[in-house]
Order: sequence, then structure tokens, then C-alpha cells
Amino acid sequence: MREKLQRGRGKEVEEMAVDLASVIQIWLAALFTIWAYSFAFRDNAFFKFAEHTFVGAAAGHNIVYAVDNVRRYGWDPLSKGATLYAVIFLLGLVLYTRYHKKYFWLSRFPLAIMVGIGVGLSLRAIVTAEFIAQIQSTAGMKVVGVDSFTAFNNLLFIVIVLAVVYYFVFTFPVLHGGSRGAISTFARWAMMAAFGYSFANALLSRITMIFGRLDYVMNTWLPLPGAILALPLALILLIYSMIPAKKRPWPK
Amino acid sequence: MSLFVRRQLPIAIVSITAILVMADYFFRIAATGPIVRDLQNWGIILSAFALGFGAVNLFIVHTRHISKQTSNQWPYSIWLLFMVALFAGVGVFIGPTSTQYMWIYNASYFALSATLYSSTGFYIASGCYRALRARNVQSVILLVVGGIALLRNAPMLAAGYPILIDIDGWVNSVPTTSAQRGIMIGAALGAIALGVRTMIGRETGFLGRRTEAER
Amino acid sequence: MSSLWKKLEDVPREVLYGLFLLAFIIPMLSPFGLPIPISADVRKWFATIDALPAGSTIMIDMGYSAGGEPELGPYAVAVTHHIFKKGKLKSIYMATSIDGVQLWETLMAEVKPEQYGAKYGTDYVHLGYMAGTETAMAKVGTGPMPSTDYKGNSIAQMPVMEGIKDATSFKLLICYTTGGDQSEGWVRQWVTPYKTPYLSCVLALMIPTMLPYYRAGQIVSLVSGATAGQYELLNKIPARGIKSADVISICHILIFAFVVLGNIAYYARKASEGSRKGG
Amino acid sequence: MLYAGRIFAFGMLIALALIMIGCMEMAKKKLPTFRKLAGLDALPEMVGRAAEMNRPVHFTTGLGELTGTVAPQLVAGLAVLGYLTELAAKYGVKIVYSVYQPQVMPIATELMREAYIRAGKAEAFDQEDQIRFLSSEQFAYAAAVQGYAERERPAANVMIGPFYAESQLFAETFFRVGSIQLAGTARGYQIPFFAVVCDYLLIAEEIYAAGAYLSKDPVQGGSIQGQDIGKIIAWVMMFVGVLLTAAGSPALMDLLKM
Repeated sequence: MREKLQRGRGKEVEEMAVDLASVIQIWLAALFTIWAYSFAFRDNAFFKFAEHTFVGAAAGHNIVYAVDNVRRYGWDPLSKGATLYAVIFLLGLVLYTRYHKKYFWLSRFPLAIMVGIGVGLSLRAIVTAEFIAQIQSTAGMKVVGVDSFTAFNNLLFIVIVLAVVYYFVFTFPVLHGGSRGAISTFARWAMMAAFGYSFANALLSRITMIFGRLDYVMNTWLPLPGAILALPLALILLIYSMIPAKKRPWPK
Repeated sequence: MSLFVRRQLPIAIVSITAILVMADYFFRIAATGPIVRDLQNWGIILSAFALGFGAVNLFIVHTRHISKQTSNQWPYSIWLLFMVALFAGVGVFIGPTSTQYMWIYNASYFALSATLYSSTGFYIASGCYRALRARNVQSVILLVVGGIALLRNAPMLAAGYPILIDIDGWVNSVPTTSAQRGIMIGAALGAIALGVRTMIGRETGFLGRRTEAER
Repeated sequence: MSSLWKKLEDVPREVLYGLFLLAFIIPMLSPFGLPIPISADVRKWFATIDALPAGSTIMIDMGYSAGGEPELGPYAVAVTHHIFKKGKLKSIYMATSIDGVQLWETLMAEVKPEQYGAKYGTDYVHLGYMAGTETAMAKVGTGPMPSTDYKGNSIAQMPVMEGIKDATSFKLLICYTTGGDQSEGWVRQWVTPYKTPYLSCVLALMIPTMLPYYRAGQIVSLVSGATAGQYELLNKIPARGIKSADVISICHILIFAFVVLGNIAYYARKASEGSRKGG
Repeated sequence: MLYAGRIFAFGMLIALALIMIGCMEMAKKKLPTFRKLAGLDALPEMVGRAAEMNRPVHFTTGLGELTGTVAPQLVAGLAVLGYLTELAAKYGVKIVYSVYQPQVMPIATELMREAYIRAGKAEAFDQEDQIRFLSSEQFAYAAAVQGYAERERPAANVMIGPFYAESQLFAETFFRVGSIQLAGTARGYQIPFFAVVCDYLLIAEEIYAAGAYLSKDPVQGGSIQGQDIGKIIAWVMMFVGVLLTAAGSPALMDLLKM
């Protein structure tokens, strides 16, 4: 299976290599990858260049979809005769008065609509999804009539939920006085277990991502002609650019 | 009068909009359905308009750098604005799924985005090694749970020692889920409070800067 | 002796990063083919799709950003293969992530739906990116559906859209995402009001925060993109996920070794400092 | 008229809203008393350590805007900044605030100046040097903060606010240069990084409590008390629910399903 995989990759590269545009694209993507990773070692000019490219591209990409969505959901109905959409178009443009020294308050009206929708959508659902449903699920756990291992787990689960909710009560100090402080300590320990678990998962996440990029560099870029020579050159330049400007001969 | 228009009215709009959206969900009223559907459409169009803010902010900041010729920055600023223009130009005029757009997207934005976010992995790895030390009870808990999850997340070890999967499953379904649920209930109340404060005009961050009259 | 421990306690990051990189590169150069166990959550996800009756329609949210593609992309590829391979299912894609259109093009180029006889407009369609995240979910939920696809073509005549009005027309909801707004938003905007069965694929680091929903039955199966290799095994279509498994194993073992080393060095230094003070 | 299955949710939402509004009104007359927050108690010790070592204290609030949904986190961070600055001024320690959002600059300047005045050291405050606007781009800001950490090796680092991916970079870098750290954020995905690497931690909602406690703002304080009552309601419902379930009664479950 694995061999087939490797061979498959090779063929892909061959096919791609025919097309010059693809070759340039791969070179660029690979160099940007290397420059972006250099940040983990030290800040440098190549990273700065890569970062500015990224920020600019992201903003440009947002503009593209601003136009796309305004066209599809605003302009199309308007041009088909839904005149009410003219109002919302106007409101959308008014959003940009926020940059005007004097009339910036006009942008509060469209923002108020956005905020209002956001608040309404969130309040109506949160109370069920994140409050009642969680209470319901906890309250419905069985501690009797199940095997002893399940009973223990469920009991521990319930105790931790109760302790953590208790921990987050801030304004009734009497709840945390004296020996009741032990409840908070226990809650903190339980949360630490959860955080330790999350932390390890974050590492898994990042490893998978780094693999994706390194796989691209090694199996898509390096097989291209010249890449194997360009790699050490790129690395040397990178290391050079990491030397503080004062200590290197050129450029200052 | 002006304070009413500039401050009270926007807050009133927030409350009315939010109440409409909620009423449509809780009550069986025929009248609110179409209004809320329209409102949602408006919300999408306004959100789309707001997508341009990032570019405007960048434009303001970086034209300033360029005109002041900020050292070690202004050439990057020119390049950044060029990238904005390039992406916007190709995407709007040729199309966001055109060959040309896909080319610049994959050559720069895609590669960079995926790399930049994954680069934090180096810091997490280093943090693991430096900070996961058994110094006190809390750090022992972090170390033990983190260590188990690290071992479980290596597929090879999990296959060789299936007990790791069982232990990890327990950590996942008992302490992690329950602690997260406690946090979630607290956070849900926080979100509800934020919504309530916004509706009654006690959370006015969205109003932005204050006008003369409000000061 | 204590100076050696001190050094081992604080290995320079350049060395650590270098070793970390090697842990990626060595298994990539010569794969070991280490085994991969399949988790219950992945099996459940697989079985959920397998159990869908013919003619069911699935809503699929391309909710991940380009930054998360290396983790979520392989999983999305594996699931897409499965959906098309099973056949007789209709997929309606939308994107709550602004990268969801470009990444979908990449996804389809990798899956090649035509090899399963699936046709755009008949078996699947992409409604495009919709701004507003939860507002967009709520809008599609209440209907009506947008009138055009991601390229701006009218979808009214497309067979795939036949009978699709609102959230109740869907038998299943799938979301691949890098953002909590999306993974949690679907619970709030679809699962809560419409009880749509929901499969959620998120970054591994997001799993713990999503667990309370899972345990409360609001999510049918919750997995991380890092489990792509397991899905590929179930599917019998090897791809990027399986390739990454060796690297994941070796990297984790290396980091674990460093954690152990750090702790030993920490205690050894303390002990040697303590004995010096004592003596 | 109400949809079946949403009746209880509606009632609960209205009840919670009324409790919160009531608490905010009451807080105008008398601020609620807060329990001790372990993280905040560590601040004097951290500043004291900086004074002993004769090194600065670093503070930052992460990303996010004052106009967005994470604004309350930023506000909480700024309240801590005010308190921390006063402490630093008293001990004669230099405190540096790294800023991501330019709109925060005037507010922070005002806050810090007032703190120096309260400590009776108005002349010691150097605005240009102590409030540094770095960049409004995530990684450029992160790079600048890391550069600062490596150069000046502050004795203590305090991070409260809405943090994103930079949390991992900061926590590791300041740990490596030997800073003692207090961190807090309500952004769930970032808490674990702070929990593992930092010495003191404010978990999620704790940062709002810290902010309200330090700023003595009745709206924030009252709001937190209202939420607390909500938590007590949740607590009692779960407790009673478990007992009822054990006794075989579906009463509470039926109520919740209404």
C-alpha cells in the first residue's frame, strides 16, 4: 500500500513538471514554507517578507469574498427588483463611515443590526445548547442500577462538574471559606487534568500540520530539477539573515 | 436629541433586532418568520461588507509607513499593499476559482497560512519539554495526563499497548469532559450576561469611539 | 555533575528543534509502516455514513481555513471518497470559512468524484462561502437556499437541489473546521432547533472543548483530523493520513523522551545541589 | 403559543436576564464582595521579585479589538494593568505594556498615568518607553514581543486578555528567559498552553472576576454576581437531578425537556 503511495506521488510530480506555471508555483510555495518556519528559530528578513505577503494576501482574499457575497446576496436580488435591498446596500456602505473623523457614528446603525442579530442568535441557542442540555446530560447520569465501574465513573463525573461550577462562583465568599476551599482545589486539579490532555492534543494537531508542509517540500518540491541545490542555498541565506544587522558586514 | 440618535437609537436597534430573532425562535407567530429571514439575509450582506475592514486598516497603517519611510518597514509595506491589490484584482475581475487565482492562492496564501499556524508546534514541543515538570501537585497532574495522552497519540504505541487507549479513553470521557462541562456552563452564563448587557446598553464596545456629546 | 544535569534540563531550543525536524524527516525518507489502531469514534463516523438510506441529502460545511488544511484536508478527502463510493447520496456543500471554496476545489481535485460516476449538479453542489458564520448557518437552516452556486450559476434546475427547502431536508450534517465558531455554531443553529444528526471533524486541540456536546448527545461522532489514516484504512484508500502515521509516532516518542529527560535532570540537579548543601 | 420543547429554555433565559439586570442595579448601591483569586494574590510577589532582581515587568493583552466580542476580555486585562502598574510604581520597578491594538493606547496611557499618580511617583512614568505599540499584525506583534523578552529578560510577565496562537509563542519564550508568569484568557483553546507553561493561571471566567474586582465597576461586578446566581441554579438543578434520577424519578428531566 505504502509503495503504491510513493509511486503515485512520483507520477504526479512528473506530470506536473511538464507545466512551467506549476513548477514556479511549487517553488514559491516551498520557499514560503521554509521562510515561514525560520521564525521558530529567529526573526529575520525572509520571514518578514513572507509574513507581509501573507497578511496582504489574506486581506485581498477577504475583499474578493466581500465582493462575491455582496453581489450574490445583495446585488442579484436588487437587480431583480427587490428594492428593499437598496437600503441594506446603503447601510453596508455606511459601515465605512467608521473611518471618518466626524461622521463615524453613522456606522453604528448597520453595526447595531449585525450585533443585534448576533446577540439574538446566540442567546436563544446558548441557553439550550450550553446550559440546559449540559445540566440535563449531567442530571441524567445513573449512579445506581449500573455496574460498579460505570457508577464510579459517573459519580466522579458528576462530582467534577459540580466542583468546577462551584469554583467559578466568585461573589459569595462564604462558599469558599474554611475547609470549603478544598472544593476549589479539587476543581482546579480536575481542570488541570483537562488542560494537560488538551495540551498533548495540541501537539498532535501541530505535528500533523507540520508533516503536511514538510511532505510538500520533500515530495513535491525537492524532486524538481535544481531544488536539491536551492535548498542548502536558501538555508544559508536564512541563517545569514538571522545574524543581527550590526554584526554582519552587509546589508546593515 | 443628538445623543439620542447617536447612542440610544443604535442600542434600541440592537435590542429590537435581538428580540425579534429570539421571538421567532420561541413563539409560534406567523409575522416574525419573514422578518427574521430578511434580517438574516441583511446580516450576511453586512458581514460581507465588513470583510473589507481588514484591507482598509492595512491601507491606513501601511500608507503611513510608506509616506514616513519607516526604516526597515516601508519596502515591506509597499509589497504588502501590492499583494492586497493583486489578490483583490485577480479575484474580483477574473474570478476566485479561476486558474490564475488558484495559482497565486496556492503559491503564497495557502502555503504561508498552513506553515505559519503549524510553526507554533515548535514552541509547543519546547514548552512540553521545559514546563511539564513534576514540581507540585498541579504540575504532576499535568505531567501524568499529558504524558498518557502523548503516548496514546503515537499510533504505534497505541497499537502495541492497547491499555493506553483504555486509559486515554477514561481521561477523555471522565475528567476532561466533566471539567470542560463545568467551564462550559460558566462560559454560557458569561455569554448570556454579555448579550443582556449589550441589549440594555451597558456593553457599548460596538459603538466604537465616543462622540463629543457622549464625553 | 550538576552542571551536566543543568544542561540537560535546559537544552537549547535550536538543538531541540533540530531533533524535532529529524523526527519528521527520517520516517518520511524511509517509512516504517508502523501499525495504526482504529478508534471507536472513527468507526462510528464511518458507520453513520454507511447507514444513511439511499437518496439522503448531506449538508457539508467546508469550515476549515487554509492554515488547518494539512490536518483536516486528509480526513475530508477520506470521508468524501466514502460518500461517493457508497453512492446514491446527495452532498450539498457550503463554506463558513472564507477559504472553503478554494480548499473544496483542492479536495475535489484529490478525490476525483467522476471516478465514482458522481456528477456536479446531480450528486453534489457547492453553495459557496457565506459571510456571517452563525448567521449564515441560521439562514440556510430556515431557508430558502441561496439561488446560485459558488460560481454564480443558478441552481434552481440542478437535480441535486430537488426537494431541498431548509434544514429539515437534510439527513446528516458534516462540518470540518478549524474554528470554534463553526464547530459550536452548528450545535447552536442546527442541532438545537432541528435535531439534525451532526458529525464534527475538528483540530485535535479543539476536541476537549467540544467533548461536553459529544457526551450530551449533541454530536453523533467527534473526531480530529489527525485520525485521517484510520478512516483511510476503513475506506481502503490510502493517502496522506496513513503516510503521516509514522511521523506522528516518532515525534511523540521523541517529545515524550524529552519530557522524561527533563524531569530526571530536574530531580538529579536538585538532589546533587541538595547533597552539596548538606555536605 | 410557545413552541413545545422551548418553553423551559425561554423561561430560563428570561429568569437569568432578570437576575442579571437586578444584580447590576443592586451593585450600583453596593459592590459585591469577591472571593480571593489565587492568581491575583501572586502579583505583589512577582513585582517584588522584579524589584529584587532589578529587572522590568512585562504586560500584554493579546489580540482582539475593543469593538469585538472579545472586548470584555480586553477590558479585564486593562483593569489588571492599572493595578499592576500601581504595584510596579510603588516598588520602583519598570513596567512595559506591549500593545497590539492602537485604539487601546490612549486608554492605557491614562490608566498607567493615574496608577503612577496613585503611587505618588507621577514623574517616574515614561509613556513613550513603557507603552509600546508594536504592530497590528499577529506575527509581527508576536515577533516584537519575543524580541523584547530575549533582550530585556523581564523578571515577570503578565498576560491577560483574548489570546490566539501567540499564547504558545509568548508562554514558551518568557519561560525560557526565566520570567515568572501569570496568564489568563477566556479563549478556551489557549488556556491549556498557559496552564502548562505559566506559573500562575486565571482560568476562563476568572479574568472577568479579576477585572471587575480591580476596577470596582458596578456593571461588571453586578453582572458577575448575576452569573454566579445562574451557576448556583445550575448546581442545584444538577444535584437534585442526580438524586431524582437515582430515585427513578424523571420529574426534572421532563421539566427540562418542556
